[in-house]
Amino acid sequence: MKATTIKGIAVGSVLGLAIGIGGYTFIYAKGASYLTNNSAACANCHIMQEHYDGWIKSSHRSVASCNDCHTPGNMVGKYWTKADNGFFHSLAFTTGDFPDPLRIKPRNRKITENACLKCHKDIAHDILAVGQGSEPLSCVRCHREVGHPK
Amino acid sequence: NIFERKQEAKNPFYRVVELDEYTSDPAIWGKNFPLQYDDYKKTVDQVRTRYGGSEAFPRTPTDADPRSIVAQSRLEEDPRLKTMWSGYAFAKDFREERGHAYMLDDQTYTERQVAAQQPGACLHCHASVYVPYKKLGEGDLMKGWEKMNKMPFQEARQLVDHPVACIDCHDAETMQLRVTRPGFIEGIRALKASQGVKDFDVNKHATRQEMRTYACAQCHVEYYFKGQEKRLVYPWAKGIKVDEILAYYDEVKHKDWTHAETGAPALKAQHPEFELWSQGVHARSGVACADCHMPYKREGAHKISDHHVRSPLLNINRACQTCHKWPEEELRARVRTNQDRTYKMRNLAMDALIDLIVDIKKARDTGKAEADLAKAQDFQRKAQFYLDFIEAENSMGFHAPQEAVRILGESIDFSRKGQMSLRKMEPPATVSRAVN
Amino acid sequence: NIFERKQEAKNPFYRVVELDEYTSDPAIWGKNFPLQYDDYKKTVDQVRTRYGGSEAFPRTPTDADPRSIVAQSRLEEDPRLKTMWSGYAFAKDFREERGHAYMLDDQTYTERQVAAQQPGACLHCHASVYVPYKKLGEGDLMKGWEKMNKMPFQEARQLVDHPVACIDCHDAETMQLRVTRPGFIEGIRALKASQGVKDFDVNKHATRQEMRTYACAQCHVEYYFKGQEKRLVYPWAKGIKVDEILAYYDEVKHKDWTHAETGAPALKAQHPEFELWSQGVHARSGVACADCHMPYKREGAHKISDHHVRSPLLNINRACQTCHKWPEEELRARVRTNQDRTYKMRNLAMDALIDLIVDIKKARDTGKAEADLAKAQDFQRKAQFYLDFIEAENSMGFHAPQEAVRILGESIDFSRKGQMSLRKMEPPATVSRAVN
Ligand code: HEC
Ligand code: HEC
Ligand code: HEC
Ligand code: HEC
Ligand code: HEC
Ligand code: HEC
Ligand code: HEC
Ligand code: HEC
Ligand code: HEC
Ligand code: HEC
Ligand code: HEC
Ligand code: HEC
Ligand code: HEC
Ligand code: HEC
Ligand SMILES: [Ca+2]
Ligand SMILES: [Ca+2]
Repeated sequence: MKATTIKGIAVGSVLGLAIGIGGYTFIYAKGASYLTNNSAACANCHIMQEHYDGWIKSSHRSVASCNDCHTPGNMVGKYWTKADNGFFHSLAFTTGDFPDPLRIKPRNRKITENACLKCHKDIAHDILAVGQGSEPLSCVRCHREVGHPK
Repeated sequence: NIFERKQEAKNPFYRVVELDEYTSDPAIWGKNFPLQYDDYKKTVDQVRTRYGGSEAFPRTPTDADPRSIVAQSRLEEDPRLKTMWSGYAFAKDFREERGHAYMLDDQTYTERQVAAQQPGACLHCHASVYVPYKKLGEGDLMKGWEKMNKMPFQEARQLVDHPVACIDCHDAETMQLRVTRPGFIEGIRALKASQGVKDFDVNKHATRQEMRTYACAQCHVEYYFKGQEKRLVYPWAKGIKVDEILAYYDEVKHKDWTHAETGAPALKAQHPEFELWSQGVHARSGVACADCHMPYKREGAHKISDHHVRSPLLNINRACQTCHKWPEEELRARVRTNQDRTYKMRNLAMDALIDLIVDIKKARDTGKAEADLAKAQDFQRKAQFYLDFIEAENSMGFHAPQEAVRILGESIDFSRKGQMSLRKMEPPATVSRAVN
Repeated sequence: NIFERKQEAKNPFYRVVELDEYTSDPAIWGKNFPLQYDDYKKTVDQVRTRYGGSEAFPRTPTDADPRSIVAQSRLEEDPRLKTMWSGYAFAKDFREERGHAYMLDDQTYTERQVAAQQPGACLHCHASVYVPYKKLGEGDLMKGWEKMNKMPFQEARQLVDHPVACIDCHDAETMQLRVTRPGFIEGIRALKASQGVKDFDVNKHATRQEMRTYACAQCHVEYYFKGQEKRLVYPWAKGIKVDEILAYYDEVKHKDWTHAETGAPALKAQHPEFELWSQGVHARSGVACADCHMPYKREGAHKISDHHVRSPLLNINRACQTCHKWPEEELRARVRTNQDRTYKMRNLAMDALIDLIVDIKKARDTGKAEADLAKAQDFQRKAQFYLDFIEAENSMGFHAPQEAVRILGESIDFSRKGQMSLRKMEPPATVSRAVN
């Protein structure tokens, strides 16, 4: 057999393994819960428990679910993000390979910043209207705790 | 009702009148932006906090000074200031600063105008000069500025008629923040250059968040007038820390005045809010002046910046509590703790400086040659500038608590070393008498 | 965060062995709590940070001192310390402190033991004394403590065999935190009394969050040995600020030693971590020692406290980022900024103190009467204690940045005033020569 094919098999099987494990957890941990809007579902992972607990105490518990703030508005993006987070979170959860305390990733942070505007565009209109060029105004800079009060 | 609110929010910038590069009267801008204008007018309010705000003192108007109300005199609160600034106009009149609405009158009528002939350069930070500069420079801001700088104050004063106004901070078309002050445009460029950033153009390169600080840093900074041109210069070419600013003044051999009692070539620091803030943890965290002094407020369906610029301690709820979930009283106490510590050190540093001034004066009276006083005088120059850097800064240390106290501690060391340079160990015999 | 607490509370304790009031060997506790025990053992690690941690220096063991590795000598890093402590055991040997695992050996073999006969009271903070105290006092902790205090160190040393262990911080049954140190039990009661709280019983009245600090404050505090009984006393009867502690020492006329070169009745400050922390914004915010030095870490399903007690800068992610969402590098830089400022002032204060010591020595050599030196000596006592309060404190100012620099600033003023009390203005003639 050629070295390359061996490599190929090796890589392949590693990948497969990864997907396997990730997929396993995805199901085991009701990864499908990513596809629902039920916030409690996110807490199927104890790793999410703290954030769930925080959300329960937040001003938003009765008005915004996890997904409202952590997934983009449009359908496609929404489910892609869920799949993305769902799969990688599942994988990370299984391998235990993630920062502790958790830190939101730039991409998800952007999604969340935009999420604010899904509901607060009107009230924020004036302060957004004078934005310096393309640079967006960060809401989270001041409202970091709206979803998860300390 | 919600529906109306939403309608209102749809077109916040609904324009009743057209605004252009030459509209300086805020009342006209107010027609388009009544919410901001109403708050802007509130800067006439005078409320005192322990170390900030201001107190309204009634006075009988005179022809020379028609003001019927002024802020408390800092010189009366602490007479040591007169000794500290002896021979300089500040020893004649220095008051607690108050709201923006008063900036033009307070500058026009301060006795410092009588004590010395002041240049048109003063107006850079006390009036709406954007339009006047452009007119004077036939469309060229910088040219107009250079012209006004060297005029006598009274002559230049005729060319302006508003305190800082909308057009000084905003682009009339987009309403975006814009730096209009030549002094800052050149100052920040020099500062960035010292940090390795070439040709910094603040209106092109600054982020929105930075502009929320720069809008204020146009005026709330240390400055001096350079040469006969009376060019307004912000001394940041070597950096923005007190040590770097002093190094700059030493290099260009600048002095603001000669101390009347000691002959020391002294420097007066003035409102280095931007400089001190830049050394604090809020600056590191990207918290801008406007975040605390113009916090967002809700007005109906609008969320706007509170244009009633004032002490955040009069507005803790909006100024601090979005970021700090502590009770209002606790936040006030934290500021107070930082300020009281700074105030205690400020007083120790002031005592030390006065001791030095008294010593140098004594030495002179006993006929000591000026040459032999040079060392002590230089220590006075240093001690005075460091102390004044915090004394003149208006947050009583809050903007950078540790740095403020560090600067005062060094001031004490300078003053005492100055005294030491005039004293020597006593011969045993005379000791007991001399100890004091 | 209460809910989080509830969660941990659920942590199952698999009791493999029974623990009781007399089980002092941590290895046995380790059978029930292997995770905590494994981390606890890691305190043998030596890693250096700019101002903290510790560096491992190999040495050839001797009969007198069998240690093959010690931490760097602070005396060699800064010889001025020898002058500052001249005549006191600390001038013989003073090293950077390291992990808990070394506490008993480092105390037993420090040359300070050779320089002076030390009492059993020393062991209060360097060994697992809970069981030994109880045995010595036939069940009565306080009695046993009083007995051990006055024994010669070497005799008392025979009664202990572990550095601080599980039983010193935990109740063997409930695993709850418990204060076992008589010195702290009495000290905190005196402190609370000074604040108007009567009969404070720390083990009854302290909240859980307070206990997360008190567990450490049992040892990381300033102290002295009172009278012939060598009773270990924490000088907090007038309060916990440096000024209040000095006032207490002055009142009870205590001195730690007489300065060899100046004869000043000096005071040595020692590791006032709890005292300085209490003046900072973290204390105000209810942030406990354990929050930063024993942060929670996730072990599988539940969180445990990291028993590898060490510098948080070696563990920023867990120690800081739970509360501060800044990048690790930024957080390190913030600490560094606070520490560098403190270090700069610490050096200025040290120079000033050395200048004073040299002056007093000169005055003595020129045969000046002790009585005439009293004033200068008292200034040395003050300056020394204030400087030492920050020098001996181990966070290089981080625990309360502004307060640390305030204290150093006052120290400078004391030293310089002391020099002044020995000098007088010179007659004009001699000036130029004498200026230095
Ligand atoms: C109202 C908006 C909002 C809601 C609802 C919300 N979050 Fe968040 N969440 C945020 C914001 C904002 C951040 C970023 C915080 C920061 O940047 O410090 C965040 C961060 C996070 C993080 C990353 C940890 C961190 O601090 O960076 C996790 C995990 C998380 N959220 C999970 C959840 C879960 C699970 C739910 C539902 C139970 C939820 N969020 C509901 C706004 C929200
Ligand atoms: C399969 C278990 C699991 C479930 C279910 C889960 N999470 Fe997570 N989540 C994780 C893990 C593991 C991480 C850490 C991933 C990392 O940081 O690499 C994480 C991190 C996050 C982060 C911060 C890190 C980032 O990627 O930005 C956010 C935000 C988040 N989750 C939101 C959610 C939301 C919203 C839900 C529900 C729709 C949810 N999670 C459900 C396991 C899960
Ligand atoms: C799904 C809709 C929705 C999303 C997404 C959302 N909010 Fe809200 N938010 C609301 C509603 C509705 C209220 C009013 C709740 C109330 O009055 O208690 C509210 C209230 C608030 C408040 C006032 C109460 C408080 O907590 O101070 C703030 C501030 C706020 N939101 C900021 C944000 C920010 C920042 C984000 C994004 C990180 C965000 N919101 C995302 C719907 C949303
Ligand atoms: C510089 C700090 C800051 C930033 C940035 C900021 N806010 Fe706010 N926000 C505030 C303050 C302060 C208040 C309280 C206003 C009041 O109490 O009148 C507030 C109030 C609100 C409210 C509640 C209004 C009400 O009373 O119902 C909402 C919703 C809100 N902000 C959303 C946002 C959104 C969306 C963004 C980003 C586009 C944002 N904020 C950015 C400081 C900020
Ligand atoms: C984190 C909040 C915060 C930031 C950011 C901040 N300040 Fe302040 N400022 C304060 C506080 C608090 C005081 C003390 C007010 C008092 O004592 O009443 C103060 C005082 C002042 C004063 C004196 C006010 C008075 O009432 O006399 C001025 C002027 C000032 N700041 C200007 C600035 C400028 C210019 C900047 C930016 C370079 C700035 N501040 C940034 C909080 C802030
Ligand atoms: C054109 C110059 C200029 C600009 C721009 C400017 N200020 Fe001022 N500011 C002044 C002057 C002058 C005074 C003192 C007025 C007086 O005492 O009559 C003052 C006073 C103040 C005070 C003291 C109010 C009081 O009650 O004591 C605060 C606070 C303040 N400014 C903050 C700011 C902030 C924040 C900004 C930016 C948003 C800003 N300033 C922009 C010149 C300026
Ligand atoms: C670089 C900007 C700047 C320049 C130039 C400037 N000022 Fe000011 N001035 C300020 C600021 C900011 C304040 C408010 C803060 C303070 O008072 O410390 C102020 C306050 C004042 C006050 C009120 C408080 C007091 O000192 O009694 C007077 C009067 C005053 N200035 C006069 C003058 C005169 C006269 C000149 C020219 C010699 C001048 N100013 C030049 C920025 C400036
Ligand atoms: C001393 C500087 C200064 C002056 C003078 C000033 N503003 Fe502003 N203004 C600001 C700042 C800072 C912001 C916040 C801009 C941002 O966040 O980008 C702002 C924001 C605004 C906005 C955007 C919506 C909001 O409230 O955030 C409007 C509209 C506005 N100002 C109108 C006015 C009008 C009208 C006047 C005159 C009556 C005026 N401003 C005077 C500094 C100023
Ligand atoms: C936009 C956010 C924001 C605003 C507004 C703000 N702060 Fe802060 N503050 C911070 C951050 C960030 C820190 C640094 C500590 C941290 O990272 O949590 C801090 C630190 C502090 C500290 C501790 C540091 C020190 O200098 O002692 C105090 C006290 C404080 N703030 C008081 C205030 C007060 C009072 C106000 C209002 C006048 C205020 N802050 C407004 C974000 C803010
Ligand atoms: C907010 C976090 C925080 C809190 C709370 C805190 N510390 Fe610290 N501590 C630090 C930091 C940061 C350092 C500096 C470490 C360094 O320089 O390597 C430090 C240094 C120390 C050191 C020296 C460590 C070494 O490596 O040499 C000791 C001992 C210490 N702290 C004890 C305490 C005690 C006792 C308390 C409670 C009374 C306490 N700390 C509270 C953060 C904290
Ligand atoms: C029984 C007394 C005692 C108790 C209780 C105690 N310490 Fe210590 N600690 C010491 C001694 C002694 C040393 C120095 C050991 C040495 O240098 O040999 C030390 C060293 C340290 C160091 C320095 C480590 C290094 O690498 O430099 C830190 C950090 C520390 N302790 C923190 C704490 C914290 C946090 C607590 C409470 C959770 C605590 N200590 C409880 C006595 C104690
Ligand atoms: C009140 C508690 C306490 C008492 C009593 C105490 N120590 Fe310590 N000791 C500590 C702490 C905490 C440290 C670590 C912090 C430090 O080194 O500053 C330490 C560190 C040390 C160190 C290592 C660092 C150095 O100084 O070289 C030695 C050696 C030491 N102590 C010896 C002694 C001796 C000898 C005595 C009795 C005269 C004694 N200790 C009494 C708490 C105490
Ligand atoms: C210097 C003090 C100290 C020593 C010594 C100590 N611990 Fe702890 N321990 C703590 C603190 C502080 C906590 C946190 C307690 C709380 O939050 O109430 C803790 C918590 C615990 C917990 C509860 C779960 C957790 O991790 O938070 C266990 C179990 C534990 N320790 C076991 C031990 C064992 C076993 C030893 C000896 C090998 C030991 N401890 C030595 C201070 C100490
Ligand atoms: C349990 C929460 C918590 C932990 C853990 C914590 N901090 Fe803080 N920190 C705070 C709070 C609260 C403030 C005060 C400002 C505020 O209220 O936001 C603060 C303020 C600060 C400040 C500004 C005040 C000052 O003294 O300059 C710095 C810097 C800082 N923290 C650094 C750290 C570092 C480094 C660590 C880890 C070694 C740490 N903190 C751990 C909560 C925490
Ligand atoms: Ca004022
Ligand atoms: Ca150490």
